[in-house]
Amino acid sequence: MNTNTARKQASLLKTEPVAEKGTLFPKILLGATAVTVLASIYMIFIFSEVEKTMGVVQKIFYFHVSSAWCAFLAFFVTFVCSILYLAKRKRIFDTYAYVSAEIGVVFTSIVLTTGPIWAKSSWNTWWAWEPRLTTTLILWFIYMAYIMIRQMDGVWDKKARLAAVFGILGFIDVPIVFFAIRWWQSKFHPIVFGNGPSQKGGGITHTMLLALLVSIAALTLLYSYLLQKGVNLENMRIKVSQYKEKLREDMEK
Amino acid sequence: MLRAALLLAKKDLLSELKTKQVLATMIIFAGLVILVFSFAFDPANNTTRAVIPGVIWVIIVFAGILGLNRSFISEQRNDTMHGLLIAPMEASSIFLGKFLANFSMIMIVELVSLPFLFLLFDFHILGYFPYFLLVLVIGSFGFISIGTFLAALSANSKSSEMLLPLLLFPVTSPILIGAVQATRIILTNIEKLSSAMAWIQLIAAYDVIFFVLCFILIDYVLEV
Amino acid sequence: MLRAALLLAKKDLLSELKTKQVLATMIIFAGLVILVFSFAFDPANNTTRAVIPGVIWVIIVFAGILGLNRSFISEQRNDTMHGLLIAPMEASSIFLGKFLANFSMIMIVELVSLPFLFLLFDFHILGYFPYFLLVLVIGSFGFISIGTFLAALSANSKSSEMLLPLLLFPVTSPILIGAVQATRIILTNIEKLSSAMAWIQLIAAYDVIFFVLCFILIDYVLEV
Amino acid sequence: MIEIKKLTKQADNKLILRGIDLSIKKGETVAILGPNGAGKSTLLKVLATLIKPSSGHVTINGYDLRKNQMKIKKMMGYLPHSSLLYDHYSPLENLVFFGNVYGIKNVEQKSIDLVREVGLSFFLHEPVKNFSRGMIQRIAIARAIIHEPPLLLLDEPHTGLDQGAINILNNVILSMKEKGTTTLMVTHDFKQATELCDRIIIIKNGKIVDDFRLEEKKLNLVSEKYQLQVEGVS
Amino acid sequence: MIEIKKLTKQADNKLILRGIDLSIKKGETVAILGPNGAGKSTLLKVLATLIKPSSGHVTINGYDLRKNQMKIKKMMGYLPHSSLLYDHYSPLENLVFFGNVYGIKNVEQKSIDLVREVGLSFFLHEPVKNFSRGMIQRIAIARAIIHEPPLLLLDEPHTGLDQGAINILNNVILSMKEKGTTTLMVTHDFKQATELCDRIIIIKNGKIVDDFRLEEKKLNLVSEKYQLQVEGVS
Ligand code: HEM
Ligand SMILES: Nc1ncnc2c1ncn2[C@@H]1O[C@H](COP(=O)(O)OP(=O)(O)OP(=O)(O)O)[C@@H](O)[C@H]1O
Ligand SMILES: Nc1ncnc2c1ncn2[C@@H]1O[C@H](COP(=O)(O)OP(=O)(O)OP(=O)(O)O)[C@@H](O)[C@H]1O
Ligand SMILES: [Mg+2]
Ligand SMILES: [Mg+2]
Repeated sequence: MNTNTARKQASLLKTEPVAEKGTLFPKILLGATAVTVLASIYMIFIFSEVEKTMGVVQKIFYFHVSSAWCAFLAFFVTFVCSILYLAKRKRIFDTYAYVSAEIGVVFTSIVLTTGPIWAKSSWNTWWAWEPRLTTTLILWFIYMAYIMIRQMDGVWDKKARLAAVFGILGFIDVPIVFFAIRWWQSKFHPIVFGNGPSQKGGGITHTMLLALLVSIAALTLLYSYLLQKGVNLENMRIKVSQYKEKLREDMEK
Repeated sequence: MLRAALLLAKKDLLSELKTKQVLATMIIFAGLVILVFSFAFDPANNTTRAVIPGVIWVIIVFAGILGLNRSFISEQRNDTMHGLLIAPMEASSIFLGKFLANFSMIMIVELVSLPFLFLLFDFHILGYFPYFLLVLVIGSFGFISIGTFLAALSANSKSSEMLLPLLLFPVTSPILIGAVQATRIILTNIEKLSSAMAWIQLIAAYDVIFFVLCFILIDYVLEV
Repeated sequence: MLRAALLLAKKDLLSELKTKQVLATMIIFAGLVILVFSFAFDPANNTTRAVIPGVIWVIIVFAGILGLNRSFISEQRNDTMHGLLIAPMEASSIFLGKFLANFSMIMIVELVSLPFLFLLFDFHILGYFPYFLLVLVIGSFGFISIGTFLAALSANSKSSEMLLPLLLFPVTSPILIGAVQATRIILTNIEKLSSAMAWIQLIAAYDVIFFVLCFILIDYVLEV
Repeated sequence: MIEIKKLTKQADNKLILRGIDLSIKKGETVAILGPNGAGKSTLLKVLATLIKPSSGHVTINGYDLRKNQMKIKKMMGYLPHSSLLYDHYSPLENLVFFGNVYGIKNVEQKSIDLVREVGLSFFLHEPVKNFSRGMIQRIAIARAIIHEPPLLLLDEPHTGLDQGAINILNNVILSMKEKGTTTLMVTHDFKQATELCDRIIIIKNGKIVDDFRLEEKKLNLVSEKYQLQVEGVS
Repeated sequence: MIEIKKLTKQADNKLILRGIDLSIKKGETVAILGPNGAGKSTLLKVLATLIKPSSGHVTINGYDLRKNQMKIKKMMGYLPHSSLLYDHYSPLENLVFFGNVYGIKNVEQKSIDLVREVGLSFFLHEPVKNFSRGMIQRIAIARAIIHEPPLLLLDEPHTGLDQGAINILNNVILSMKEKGTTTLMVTHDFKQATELCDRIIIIKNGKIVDDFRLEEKKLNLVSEKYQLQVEGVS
């Protein structure tokens, strides 16, 4: 499933605006994304200094943290759109919620792969049953379940309704992931932002902070680009099936 | 609203009393789990004690799912669910009624199977019994309330039996983690009672948040 | 006879496969079950390792019950079971078809979930793998064949609904006990392989006897 | 009693109801005719609050269908295709349960009376699952009218009934009509429609194609009009 | 074709069929009438090998019902109250599955033809669960006749069908009759019974109380006889 969405994403990037015409906005978004991504790569690998204890592996940090942030953002968008859908019953909210959740799952998967890679070199183990890691894994499962609801059989509004309900319920895990290390005084996972009980690890310098901010910006832009693109694609699919139905109806007469 | 919920719960429990199917499955499954674990571990061996909290919650979770699955699927025959939906009762009454029925069932299962477990593993918990009971009750409460809600949700699907665990496990995992930890502390390490209480508070908070949420959202789930 | 059985199995599996969700569902399901066990039993702790043989069989039994229940209950909607009964196929074909479908499903579940389990609990079983596989296959075979038979029985005989759970566990318990024991010996105590083989022989004998019995008796079960 | 304006219902992209405008006065008995798959049952389900319309506006007795569901549910008796009965329960238990749900008084006695009225006193305590189709339909009818609703929605109520039961049902409908009950009845049986109803609606392809009053009970008129509208459909 | 001797069926202590003697010749079209709960469906179920009789002797086409079930099953088409269709499958998939089960050749084409014949070509690939009652009944009829059985057992086949579909069904029955098919049809609809059948059987309380041929298609005769026998029953 995960590879599936990833592939879809890849093809999204490749198949350029064949069908999509119209506003300038997506192009600007694409341009901005490209620029910031390049900038962040520069910042990460050349501008910022190498961390003292961990060395080059620490560079994962930028991808790790910024994709985590993007995942949170994506799920937040799903959450908000789910509420809006239940209130307004407009299909567009549902589409946004769905696409955003899919992208969020991809970002969570990135966190769940970069994390262990990092962990192997710094904690010398791939995985530990530690609050943040566990809750992140749970988060991934929750949104996989969300996607499974979308795959149910039935008319779209039923699926949209049920998925929206689950999108609201499931979001509760996001703050839990965020606060996990702050509540449970994790031995492993470092805290950088805010003041947790054990202010260790991290050791972030100005250049690193800057690089981090730029890479977060880059990934956020990438996220909005993907979201916009995915929603377009989904809308197209809906339209095609509407035309199909219309054709069939005409045939029926 | 409460009246309707009680009516519904009564109906479910009565029909369960008639057929005894679900309860029997749950209890026997619980017995089986205990049996399997008593093979895996020598009950006399002291180190294996550490497993017991886990076994308790494995029983509750899996037996619970068997019951939850049935709870809404049984309303599909003759579309009796529609009968409830067109009746002048709120969706939340239906949720509450089903919740009460499921909760009493799981309580019966616990009541029957846990003494058996303790007997087998020769466990004495008299002193901390109220705490243990508290953990059991609020843990099951959270698990079953979320479970009832998600069972209603997944009943819409063709393969609801498979979908329910998929939805339920991740959402309830904080409760389960908390409950296992709290149980472990209470049963084996009572000195750290304060940290058990922290877990219990966490579960309680989670319970309350989700119960309220489910109560609000069930309206949207039970539209046809 | 085999043709009809294959048709039936194909139909059951296809209706699962149609949505193409099965495998995804199963993988996630397996992952979640293991997640629950990892909450319940600390994977880092060495003593809890001993749980694994038990966990394996609890997974099989639990997933098995979900599948078995479905297998015949799904034929109740619109009385499609009657459609099979009035068709020119023998009762034993129906049994065989259902058995094949259930068996393939449980095998998929095992195939998906067990590697996860071993990975997670960091278990190495390379050397004895064939034996382990053997236990799995014949254990599941027995459990599913008896389970299919009893599910048919309990789904069909209208008055005796409580039969599946009440009969399934007692009847299959020799298989389950044997399987857990054999698995444990193979996974943790390979020197005693001969005693594991004794268990395996026991299971195999039980399998054969019951499979033949089920084959003969299914005619009587599938009368309406 | 019922005001329907521009009601549409869409399932995915398929339009099931395509703009229904209908107004039914209190006390009317209306038959809904139409070919298979025309959307009759769907219309009834919308009125029974079982499915949400995609667009349009419905008020029943002045209450908005979206906002005042509780009020509407209380005054509505709905008899769908399926029986809505619990298989393991006896007729008495079923009726008592539903009676309680509707909050009516003296449930037990009332249920017993109803079961007697539909002619199944002998089976009062037997589980419904052993019943024959007609017997189930009788109990389902009893279930739908147990709270004496001022609005009846009947979906092919004569299905599976024998001659005796058809008479019972018709008498029930007529006597409720005298008490002022409004009845909507989907049926394929022109004879019953003519006998019972004073207004006929023909639905085809999700639209109302004909709507006329039936002053004299003339069977021919109905089948003529039906033929005219539905001709060449299936 | 069918020889029934002293057939009884008991469920628990309740006698459902109390000694049925009946002999039906090849090619006959027989209507079975009777009040609700008389045992009509039970009789059909016994003939369809779905339930075992408690006592008595039944042969179909010379084959003993107890011993030669396989042969009987092959030549029998049975349409009960429920549709026997898989909800999640489309009409085509359902028919292909059952066609394969009966081992007929060229299943796919045959199924498509049948679906067209019952007027649902447009719904060939949609899952049955979204269908309306009449549409489901049409597919159920197609399912029952897919293997062109020489013996048809129909339990209230006209349920839920609209006028067009009733005509289709009647034509199917009549054309199969011409090919020599024997048909047993349970119904509550005297009109269809008179139109289609050349022999009427009235069952009451698990016994055959009347059995007459219908030389001219006279509706009055049937209802008179029915009234006479069933009078005062419900
Ligand atoms: C093994 C799997 C891992 C997972 C699933 C994981 C998950 C996460 C998540 C979800 C966040 C975002 C939360 C937030 O921004 O507050 C995060 C942040 C972070 N992670 Fe990880 N992580 C893993 C491994 C690691 C490792 C090995 C390290 C370094 C030793 C690490 C260091 C950090 C740091 C420094 C942050 C920013 C922390 C903050 O201030 O919140 N992570 N991780
Ligand atoms: N959930 C759904 N998805 C797709 N189509 C649907 C759904 N529900 C109903 N339909 C379609 O809507 C149409 C109308 O169905 P409805 O049950 O209202 O017909 P009806 O007029 O009651 O017919 P009948 O006389 O056969 O009972 C049918 O063609 C059916 O296939
Ligand atoms: N398993 C059973 N246990 C007890 N009674 C049963 C059982 N099955 C059927 N009956 C009874 O047998 C009687 C005959 O049922 P059957 O379905 O044959 O009636 P029918 O003639 O088809 O009636 P209808 O016209 O309503 O379809 C009913 O009174 C029913 O209650
Ligand atoms: Mg209808
Ligand atoms: Mg009948």
